[in-house]
Amino acid sequence: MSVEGAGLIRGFIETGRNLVGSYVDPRRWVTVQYPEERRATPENSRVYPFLVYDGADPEEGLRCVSCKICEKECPPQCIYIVPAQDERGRPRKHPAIFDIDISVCMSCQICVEVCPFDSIKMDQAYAWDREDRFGGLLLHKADLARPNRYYRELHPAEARVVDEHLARERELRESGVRAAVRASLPGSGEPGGGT
Amino acid sequence: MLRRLVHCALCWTLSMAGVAGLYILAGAEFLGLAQLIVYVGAVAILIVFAILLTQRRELLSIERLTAGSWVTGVAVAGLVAGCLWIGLAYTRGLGGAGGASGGPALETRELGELLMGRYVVAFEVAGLVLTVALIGAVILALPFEQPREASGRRADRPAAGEGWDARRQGGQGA
Amino acid sequence: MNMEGILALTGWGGLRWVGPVELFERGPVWLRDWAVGWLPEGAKVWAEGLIPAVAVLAVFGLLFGLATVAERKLLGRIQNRPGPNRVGPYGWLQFAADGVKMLTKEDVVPRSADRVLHFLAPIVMLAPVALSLAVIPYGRDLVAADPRCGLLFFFAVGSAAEVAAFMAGWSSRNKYSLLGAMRAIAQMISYELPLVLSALTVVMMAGSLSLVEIVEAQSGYWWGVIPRWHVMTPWGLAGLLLFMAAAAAASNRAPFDLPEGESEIIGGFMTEYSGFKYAIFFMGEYFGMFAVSGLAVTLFLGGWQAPLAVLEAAPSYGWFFLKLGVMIAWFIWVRGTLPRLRVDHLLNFGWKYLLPLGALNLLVAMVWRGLGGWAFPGAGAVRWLACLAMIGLPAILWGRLLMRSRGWGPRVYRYAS
Amino acid sequence: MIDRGGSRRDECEAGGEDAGRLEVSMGPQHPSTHGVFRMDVVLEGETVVRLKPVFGYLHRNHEKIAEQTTYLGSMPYTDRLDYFCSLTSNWAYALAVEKLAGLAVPERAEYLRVITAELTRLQNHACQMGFMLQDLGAMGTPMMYAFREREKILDLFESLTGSRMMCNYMRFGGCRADAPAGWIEAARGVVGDFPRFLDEYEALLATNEIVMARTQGVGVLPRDLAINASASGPVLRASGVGYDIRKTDRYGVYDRFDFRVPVGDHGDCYDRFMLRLLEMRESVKILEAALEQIPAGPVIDGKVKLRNFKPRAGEAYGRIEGPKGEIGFYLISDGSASPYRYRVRPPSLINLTALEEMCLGQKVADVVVILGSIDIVLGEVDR
Repeated sequence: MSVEGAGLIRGFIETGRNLVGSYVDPRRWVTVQYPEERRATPENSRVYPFLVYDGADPEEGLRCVSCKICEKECPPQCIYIVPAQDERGRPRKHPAIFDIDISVCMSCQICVEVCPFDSIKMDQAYAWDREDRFGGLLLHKADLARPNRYYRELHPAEARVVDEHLARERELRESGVRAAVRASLPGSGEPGGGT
Repeated sequence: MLRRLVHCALCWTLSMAGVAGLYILAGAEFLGLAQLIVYVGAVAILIVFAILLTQRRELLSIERLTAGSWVTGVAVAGLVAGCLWIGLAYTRGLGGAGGASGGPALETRELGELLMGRYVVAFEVAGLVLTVALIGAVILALPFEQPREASGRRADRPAAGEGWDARRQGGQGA
Repeated sequence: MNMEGILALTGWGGLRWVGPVELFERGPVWLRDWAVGWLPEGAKVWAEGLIPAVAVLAVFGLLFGLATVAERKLLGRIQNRPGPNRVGPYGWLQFAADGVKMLTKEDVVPRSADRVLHFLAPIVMLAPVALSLAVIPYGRDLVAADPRCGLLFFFAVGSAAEVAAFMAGWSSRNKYSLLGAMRAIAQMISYELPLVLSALTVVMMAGSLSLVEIVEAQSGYWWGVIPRWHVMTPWGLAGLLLFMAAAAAASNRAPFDLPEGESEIIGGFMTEYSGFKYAIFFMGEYFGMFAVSGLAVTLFLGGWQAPLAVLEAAPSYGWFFLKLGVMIAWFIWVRGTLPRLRVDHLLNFGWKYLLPLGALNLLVAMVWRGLGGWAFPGAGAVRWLACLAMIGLPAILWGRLLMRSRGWGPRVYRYAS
Repeated sequence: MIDRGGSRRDECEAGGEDAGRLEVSMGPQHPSTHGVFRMDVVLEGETVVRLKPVFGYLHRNHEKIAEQTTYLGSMPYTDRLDYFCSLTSNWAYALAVEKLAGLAVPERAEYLRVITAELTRLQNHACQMGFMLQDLGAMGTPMMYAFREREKILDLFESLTGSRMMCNYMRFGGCRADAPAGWIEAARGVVGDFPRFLDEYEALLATNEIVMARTQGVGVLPRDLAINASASGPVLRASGVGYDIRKTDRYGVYDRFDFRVPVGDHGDCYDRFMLRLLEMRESVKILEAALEQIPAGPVIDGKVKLRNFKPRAGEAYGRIEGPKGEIGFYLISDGSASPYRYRVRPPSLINLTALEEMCLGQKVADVVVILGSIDIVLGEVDR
């Protein structure tokens, strides 16, 4: 049988313990002082998509072949792609326009999962404050292009799998057995996901 | 002129505070402060509370001020002023009893002793009357039946056997 | 404080050597006398009133600023976060930034509001509270005004806060404001009684309404160690607890902050206030908290008296403000811990619990005085415990009865098979 | 809202204008409505005599969007139904599609689903209690404690799924990604620490006299009404019905864990509050067992296509015991890439239907507590 008022006193003890504990017990301390302190994002963390390019040229090295699968699968329809054309007006396997409206994007990663060419990946940069709320959040091809090196830094484990997979594919393509590659591709579009 | 009842009540409060100030200036510190507590702290609040609880709009503002009411007002004010003037003029020794210059008109202790000694019967009778009034007010304010929330809930709440659907159909049928 | 160091001006013209203890203790008074001395005769009487008033307002104005920061920091710590830490060293200048923000904010008045009352309400709220700070003795001879009925003065001017709450709530033309005003008035009236009743106990024992005399009645030590503060007696202890509960309600502090209960009625009577008017309300609220805390310190915690004879070297106002700080910290702690009461619980608590116990405490104080004649060995302890039992047991049993009669209590839960 | 007969309402409306009534619109900018939600409350003094919930401010056309988009494309939208418990919504939707398409889920994925769902339950219940105490006026302290623990669980979610709230983790036939290295150990640590938080919460609140006075006997939902209003989750169990889909459906691998279902007897806010506390203790037991038993293996059925996923024509209803109650998805497929009909059974909305019944006769201050005790998320109510 408890005495009336004991519950209140227990509460006071608990908050008092937290008051003192916040100085000594790091487990009670979960906030970080944001602009000075930044918590490292875990490898799986995702914010908005970016486009991977190989080599040094962010324009020519883009892996994107403008197949428009991501544009089609994107649930909020925030991707806009126009394929490039060569001088004779035939479509090239390269995007002329690749826009992502990140004010619409909901960071669901489905574009990454469905991309058969490993050309679109998730970025971890989250500070997207812009003065212009319309144009500033509409990212164009040049804003989106990131070197493969960047991808490897962000998602090392995933990138290793992707790089191996791409190397194998290139090997097979060079030896002319392209069809075999397609068959060996897993059903899941995303080769990553750790081990 | 003030047409809003609330403004009138607040002005009344202000004048009561002024009276308290007069008492204090006259050296009756205790009386002045008691006046402040009783009239500003309690009676004025009672009045404004009553106004808050009054829902009838027409009571809350005085719509028409006729010439007659002006005349009456001025007449009443003149009457009061005249009475005060006569009273003041024929009272001698207001300053002699104490006043701002002299010592306290009445020490708090003396006041207490008077109330508890010489005037104890009057004091207690007044207290009794007020208590009776208080109890009477409580009895008047008590609802005769169960409070609405209790009875209302019980009436509409389905009994153990009765269910949501039964009540719903009943409600629609009615 | 005098800049001459140890060689100090003691009053007008009198230069003499004084020790640091005396310098700090008497410094403020000398400073006042020195400043008054410059003035012509006619102005002296005004200056003697004005200088302390300005000093009190300045000190409490600063304290208000610091208390808002301290409150946020302490609440933050209770909630495992740092609280304000950006403006100034460790965030202690946050109040300045807040002040600038408040001052530069747009002053929004609802179109259908009663503009005059809406404007007057914050002033009516702040002025009496500031007045009530005048009668509290902050140190030896440090009191702005010492009327014979100091305590009565305190409660008398405090009653204007109810009018202010009504004015604010009614003039805003907002339903939440109206609800808040009704709550505020009901609450302030209900809690004035237990507040006065617990203070009355002290008045009865000290035999004076003057706060200076009440503090002086608490000087000295039992056996040279235990200060003769009222809180060291059973009735004083109970009185302090009752007083603090009622004071929290009277100053609208948690857990009795219903008049502005932001989760229920947005901001109560302050809903429609913004900018500087809001800041003044806020200030009035904090000043009210300081005033009742200062009164609690004066009535029960020995005012400016030092807790030990050896500590009397420290300036008396230092002790007062230390105790005031403890009181404020307590209020903040309560705010960080307890949920809010409901309006009917609040009234029940005031009328059915605090008021009877306050009356009982008056009786206990009388018994305490009556038992003062006991002279057998251990009489002190027996007297102490008897009186404590007289107030403590009814408090617990009555509380239990009130809780149980409504079926409130811990529950045991079953599990589905 | 459900029409519950005329008598009291007619009586209220017949009261006329000077019956001392005050009509207050609580919301949609009210601080305690947990989102954009409005209650038109009629007060007599401070007593509620009528209450009309008004919602739809956050309606985003979820169900119709889902009928336009692919099955997979709806998955991230389910995150945004109940943004506190995206993983359970994910699971319920995945379960519905798996039933529709006849897919099996690998065992490791089932365990991951149980683990994430129970972690979701922990953080949801903790925060719900914090919000409710906030509504009681507890100045944010319990809420901050809840958020402190929630942060740890959200960190786990982030390293597992990539996002803290909008997890988008479940896929048809499994889970999107396996747990990264060290995740299970980290989860074990968080779960191991959790009872400490529960003890703290219990000490702070469970026997607090003010909490008891404010919540006991307030907002009573009688057993019959709870059943007839189709309430579910803690709201139903607090009214004395020991119904838990984890026990009745035994979906996933819940039959492998030993846990109990706490039941309340009074159906008031305090019961709803305490049941969540007790449920969290049971969830900790489930989590400890699941983290112990989790087998190795794939986390997704590799044969399931991501693109051009077209289940055969038919209909299916998948439901799970979400933290707020039964969250279910009803799908009709016509064999195309998007569902012909897509319907969510949101526990928040259905528990909310009994709100007026719980609030009548209570004080206006109780309304926000009762609303808090139901535990709604407007994203799910309005969809």
